[in-house]
Amino acid sequence: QVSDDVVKIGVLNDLSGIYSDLSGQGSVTAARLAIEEMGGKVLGKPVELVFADHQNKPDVAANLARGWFDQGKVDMVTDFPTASTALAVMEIAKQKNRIVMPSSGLATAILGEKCNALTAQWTTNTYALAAGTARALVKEGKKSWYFITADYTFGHSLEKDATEVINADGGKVVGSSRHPFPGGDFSSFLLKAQASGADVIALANAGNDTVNAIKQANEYGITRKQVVAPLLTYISDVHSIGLEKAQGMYLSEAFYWDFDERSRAWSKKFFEKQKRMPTAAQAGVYSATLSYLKAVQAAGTDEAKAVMAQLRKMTIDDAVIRHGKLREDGALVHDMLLLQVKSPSESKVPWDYYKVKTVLKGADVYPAISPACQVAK
Amino acid sequence: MPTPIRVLLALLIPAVLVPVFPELVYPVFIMKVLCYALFALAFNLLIGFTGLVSFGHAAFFGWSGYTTGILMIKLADHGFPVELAILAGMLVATAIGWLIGTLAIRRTGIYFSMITLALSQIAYFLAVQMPWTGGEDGMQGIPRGKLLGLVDLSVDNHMYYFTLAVFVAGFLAIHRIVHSPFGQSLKALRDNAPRAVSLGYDTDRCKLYAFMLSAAFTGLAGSMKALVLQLSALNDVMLSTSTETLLMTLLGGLGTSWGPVLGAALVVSLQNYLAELGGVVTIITGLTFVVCVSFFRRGMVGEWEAWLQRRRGQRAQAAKTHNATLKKPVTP
Amino acid sequence: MFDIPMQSLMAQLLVGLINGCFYAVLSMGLAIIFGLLNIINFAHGAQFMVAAFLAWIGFTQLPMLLGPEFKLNFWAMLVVAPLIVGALGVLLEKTLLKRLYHLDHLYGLLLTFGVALILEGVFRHFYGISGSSYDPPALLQGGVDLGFMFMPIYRGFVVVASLLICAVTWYLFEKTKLGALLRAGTENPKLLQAFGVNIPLMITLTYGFGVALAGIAGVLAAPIMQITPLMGANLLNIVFAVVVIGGLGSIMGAILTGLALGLLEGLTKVFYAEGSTVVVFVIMAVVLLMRPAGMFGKEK
Amino acid sequence: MSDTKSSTVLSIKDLNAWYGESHVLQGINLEVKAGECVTLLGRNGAGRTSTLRSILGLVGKRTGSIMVDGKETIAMPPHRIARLGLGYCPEERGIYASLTAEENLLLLPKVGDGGMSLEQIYGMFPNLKERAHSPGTRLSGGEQQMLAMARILRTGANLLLLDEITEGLAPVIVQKLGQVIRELKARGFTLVLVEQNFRFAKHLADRHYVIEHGRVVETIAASEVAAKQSRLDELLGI
Amino acid sequence: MQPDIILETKGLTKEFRGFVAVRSVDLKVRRGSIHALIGPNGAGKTTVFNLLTKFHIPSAGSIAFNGIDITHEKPAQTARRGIVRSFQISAVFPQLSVLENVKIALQRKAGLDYRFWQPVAALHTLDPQAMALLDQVGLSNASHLLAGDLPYGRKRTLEIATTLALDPELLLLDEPTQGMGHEDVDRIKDLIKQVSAQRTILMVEHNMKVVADISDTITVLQRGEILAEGPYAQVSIDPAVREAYMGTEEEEHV
Ligand SMILES: Nc1ncnc2c1ncn2[C@@H]1O[C@H](COP(=O)(O)OP(=O)(O)OP(=O)(O)O)[C@@H](O)[C@H]1O
Ligand SMILES: Nc1ncnc2c1ncn2[C@@H]1O[C@H](COP(=O)(O)OP(=O)(O)OP(=O)(O)O)[C@@H](O)[C@H]1O
Ligand SMILES: [Mg+2]
Ligand SMILES: [Mg+2]
Repeated sequence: QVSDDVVKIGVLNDLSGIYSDLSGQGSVTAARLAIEEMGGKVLGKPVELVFADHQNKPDVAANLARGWFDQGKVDMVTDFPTASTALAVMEIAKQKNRIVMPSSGLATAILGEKCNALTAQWTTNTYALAAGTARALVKEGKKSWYFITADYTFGHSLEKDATEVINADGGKVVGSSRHPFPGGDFSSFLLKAQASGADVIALANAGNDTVNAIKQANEYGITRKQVVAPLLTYISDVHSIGLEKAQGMYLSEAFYWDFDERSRAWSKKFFEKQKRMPTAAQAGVYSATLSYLKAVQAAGTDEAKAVMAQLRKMTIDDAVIRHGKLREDGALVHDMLLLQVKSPSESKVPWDYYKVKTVLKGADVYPAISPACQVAK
Repeated sequence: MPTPIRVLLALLIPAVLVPVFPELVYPVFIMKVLCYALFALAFNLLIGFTGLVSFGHAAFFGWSGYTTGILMIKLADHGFPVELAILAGMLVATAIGWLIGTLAIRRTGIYFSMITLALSQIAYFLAVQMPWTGGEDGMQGIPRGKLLGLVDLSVDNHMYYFTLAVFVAGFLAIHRIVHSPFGQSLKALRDNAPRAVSLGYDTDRCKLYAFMLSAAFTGLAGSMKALVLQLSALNDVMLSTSTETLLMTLLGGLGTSWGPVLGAALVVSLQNYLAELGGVVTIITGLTFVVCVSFFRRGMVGEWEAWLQRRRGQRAQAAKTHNATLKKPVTP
Repeated sequence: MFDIPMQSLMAQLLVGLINGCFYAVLSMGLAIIFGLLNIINFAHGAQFMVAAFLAWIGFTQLPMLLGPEFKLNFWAMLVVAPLIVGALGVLLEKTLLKRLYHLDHLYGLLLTFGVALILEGVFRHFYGISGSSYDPPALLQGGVDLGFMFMPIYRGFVVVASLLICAVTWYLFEKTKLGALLRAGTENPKLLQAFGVNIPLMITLTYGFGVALAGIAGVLAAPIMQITPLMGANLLNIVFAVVVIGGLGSIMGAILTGLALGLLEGLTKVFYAEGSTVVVFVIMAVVLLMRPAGMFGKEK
Repeated sequence: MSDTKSSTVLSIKDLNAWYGESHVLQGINLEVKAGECVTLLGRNGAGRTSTLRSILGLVGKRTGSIMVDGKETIAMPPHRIARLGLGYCPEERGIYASLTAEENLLLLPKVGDGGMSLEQIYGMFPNLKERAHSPGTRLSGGEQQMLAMARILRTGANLLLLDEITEGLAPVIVQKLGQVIRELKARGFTLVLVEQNFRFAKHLADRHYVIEHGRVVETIAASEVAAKQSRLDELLGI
Repeated sequence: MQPDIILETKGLTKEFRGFVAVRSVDLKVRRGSIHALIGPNGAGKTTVFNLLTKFHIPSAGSIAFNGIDITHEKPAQTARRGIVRSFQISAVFPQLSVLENVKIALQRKAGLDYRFWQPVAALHTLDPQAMALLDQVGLSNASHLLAGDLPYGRKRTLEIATTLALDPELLLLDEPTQGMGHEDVDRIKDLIKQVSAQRTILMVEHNMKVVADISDTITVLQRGEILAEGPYAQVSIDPAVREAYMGTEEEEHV
């Protein structure tokens, strides 16, 4: 019941561009670790791995995925650091009856109007990240917010999601600036944010933009009076900002390597191969691959619908994801971490960057199922 | 029969057989190649025959894709014919071509390139800002519709033959334009503009027409790409799409009939088959530019033709391959 | 729209000026290169990036590799890094660019574009994409309160340093014998060579100098911007626009337009932030339509 | 400069030159000894300017032999040729528009010893001193012509190639230039003059070369001018 | 009836950033004549041509062609009216064949220049006419060669054939014999004489032999201004002209 007598996993992400540090080769390593953990076989058939660079271009992603599905015997594709590539491949996977498990593709659009039954947005999404951080900070009394938002869909969606939570919890948004992507210099926006007197300056952007904004916020002495809260930050970003400048920041993550014994043990294996600690996106690829293979094993087939049904039945609990349940709309609802960046003196070993403030229950941070999602009805 | 047409006929046989042996070459891949080849041919129509280097062609490519995409997404269920959607894409591209062309055509050389660059950045900005383009998420799941209301194009093989037919038609049309009285006018203009003017040629108008024709075929390529891949996205409108096409054209041979096609096939394959290499691809692309510009300015087809002619020792013919390199413009 | 208080407007203008300084230094280098070589140096951004990386390597990597006594501080790097990238530029000119002078502009542009891709690819391969950062020297850390804004000292330093570099370059090119030679060379290189001036050497050195200017900008930018392989590519489009608006080849044009566009971009960020990148191109299109050779350029 | 009048400063053998495809020089032969003044005569388009430009390596392609002070220069780049001590006053004057008159004057690098000082030059051309700070091309045609002459006197060049220096100048200035040339000759400079104005050249030159269609068709020593007057008239289309 | 004066300029002036290249030139060209424009280098001859063909915009003055003011027309428009020029530096289309060169002119005249939907074969109808023109200038045996491969003199010949293809009323020739050997010069001279039968010719020429032999009227320019005008016999003895251009054998009056 295994198609083509092989179970094949595809990692499709950015190996060369601006997202290559948070996903890239590390995700491939993570997937490999998952396959090794299954002994390289399910249902007595070999498990194989392919990977490719989609250059963040949906047409390249679509073409690669199509080729994988039609000719390469690939059963499941994971990662996708940009929503456009994830959405493009989901569309094809639906036609070809294959599974897509975005790990770094965080757009809530994947769960909304564009949702389909063969997609599992594994690691987290913009809403969960924004909601986690926003909720925690508003609770601490940081009521007024200013957004510096990338003028791109993911930026807008981070801002929108966070705003929803802020308003719901009694905070308020006093202003926002939308910057072109990529940004480069954030001084203007930071000064406006500073002038607004908001308690929190939320950064609804990603990658180098976030890093630059944080560096420059330090330069202008903003971090001393206001809280800077990046809504989408990977450990690789903090690594490149350095603790000196990042210290004290709050952020949400689906995974932190130093969370507990299990996460540490797995991360150590990853570190040996990659010489870096895994980002949540990379860890998510591991979890997605592992869970997929387990589901194939349990379902006794690699037929997509059967595997998805199996995944929905399981409770996901591994070195990365805790208390995870896959919902109808494709969201994997699981525990999230609210983290605070350590000061340089608190950091004892390399990559010792975060204090875990709270574990946020999935139900508290994941959005309700979108009415736009037809599958879930 | 002219050589390029003979080559086309010869290649048509394996091309027709592709869907029969999908294990050998993947039809969707070939379709993508065909779309980009058409794009490069259209681009070549401008650069190869007028010497104008446009950095704005992505605007035509992207916006025609958006146009076809949105029409099909919104109206395909209501029986909107796919042919009209393609035509609309071409029209939009031609209209943008007219707009950019009118502004840019009065300048030459580097200024022409820079104006097209500026205007295409504006086209990109609009694509980000307009809600219906889907921003950086793009449009997915564009329905392919039914050809003439009969043939279901969502079947890859049907789409394949349709794309092939469009490509052949596009190739022939461009071949015809190049070898038409207007094509002669363009050649004369490129060869010696002041002289052409003194013979009564209206340079600006000729160039504008060439620009719009090039935009129209770029639009056709963009619309077809949107249908083939069933998506349209921001990167189609980006500057890098224009430079990539420039690379294809240069690699294959500026001003040659088959150069752009070969270049497109090579670059698209590189994207597909070197996808595992990741970052190295950038370095390879860069090296290709450097090597090509330094040593093979005529591109693959151009060098090949030059070699053939050198072998035949036809000095008279050899001059023709100058086509493949841009000269400094002649001034009065 | 006009509810923006005067004070914060001042602050925004100052910030715009700081960016304008980078634009000015970068576009000045491009303008110098175009003036004499007739080449649009697409590698300018990559060369800027390489210098920033060199600064960072000298500061953090060398001591790790060779021992702490090899740590090169900011001031040393401000000299060393531009010299290295300048030398690389000379190498590039000597080997590849000089073969293209008789051809259309396009080829120089494509070649340097290829070089840019290679440099970006190589640095990405070795240092990844998220980049690293580099602190300003201790002397320039911290900031002063100007009343209407908190001004990081380093940024102030950048403004002063850039304006100084612009002034020195301008003086060198407009007011000295060397400058006279360069200007004459731009006008009629062949004749000048017939008077005994070694034009090929002058061209090589000019390219090296233009590239070194990008290098200085790179070192100056290192403590402000994240040092990533793409840091230059992102800036380059705007810098092109500056050079074209200023008038290809005009040094004064590059300086003034750089500063002016920095200010304008700053203002756009206040009123319509989304459009702050595109505004430069709108202006470029408008300027070129009215003055085909740019604000300060002469049409050939 | 050399005091042995016999040493050959410039010796051209079978010089051919092309502008693109137009074959403008088709075998020029001539020889100039130190301290001599020779002229190249001929009709418009005969190839006199091209001969000078070929000496400096400014034409598209050239073949043959050009020896300057005994050194073969046919394969040298222009700046190396110039540094053998050549000074060139081009037909189109070649004043740099972006430089002031004085900058133009000081621009050229030294190519030999014993160039004139700025004071000497201003002494010779007082007009230039007056206009020292105006942009080079704002000077009147005659002033530009003087400037073009003056600037090569500063460089220490001792072989001067002068192309149509009297072109478009008022008679008084022409006279003045005549004096300058005589003075230069007296100082030992070697001069090659290209002239339309035979009246001007006649009294200055030791020898005349008449060029037609890129070839030297007649060599006339100063002493033979009277004898060969009719031949000369015919050649120059007078 | 056509007016006797085909081309007339009044006060034609061209200034290049402060430098006046052509100053207040009143030029009258009689229909059916060969009119030569001579003068020292830089006198402004080419500039006058550029003004007449609209490659430069006059700073002042007017140009009338057949009594119609064409001062503000575009170059292509003027060409379509029947003023066609050749260039000082050979101007053929080097990458087209000799026949195609001529047909480029013919197709423009036939209004086929924008036909992008027709095959080149549509131009075959122009072949006889083109061949006839080539025959007239003695190039018919070279019709299939690339123009770029022709020897210099024959390029100039081709240029004249191409110009003739437009059947211009007024033909402007800028140094038609420049850079040519003796035989070529004579051939071109005869050709000019021959084609002048049905049209007017205005030419810039340094070769006095050509000028003396075929021109009806000569205008001498100096420093942008008209110095003298008249038939060769008259102009050539004009002391001012001898002084400025042709040179004189008189003793120098120092
Ligand atoms: N740059 C050039 N390109 C093509 N042909 C040229 C060029 N310069 C000169 N010629 C041609 O070469 C020939 C010789 O020109 P040259 O300037 O040497 O003549 P000349 O004897 O100095 O006459 P004059 O200065 O009076 O015109 C002429 O036919 C001229 O038109
Ligand atoms: N575009 C221009 N800008 C500035 N000056 C110019 C321009 N074109 C011509 N000139 C100047 O105008 C004057 C007349 O030039 P023109 O070419 O008309 O001379 P010409 O009589 O044709 O000379 P020749 O016999 O050398 O061809 C020259 O001094 C020239 O330098
Ligand atoms: Mg001359
Ligand atoms: Mg002329």
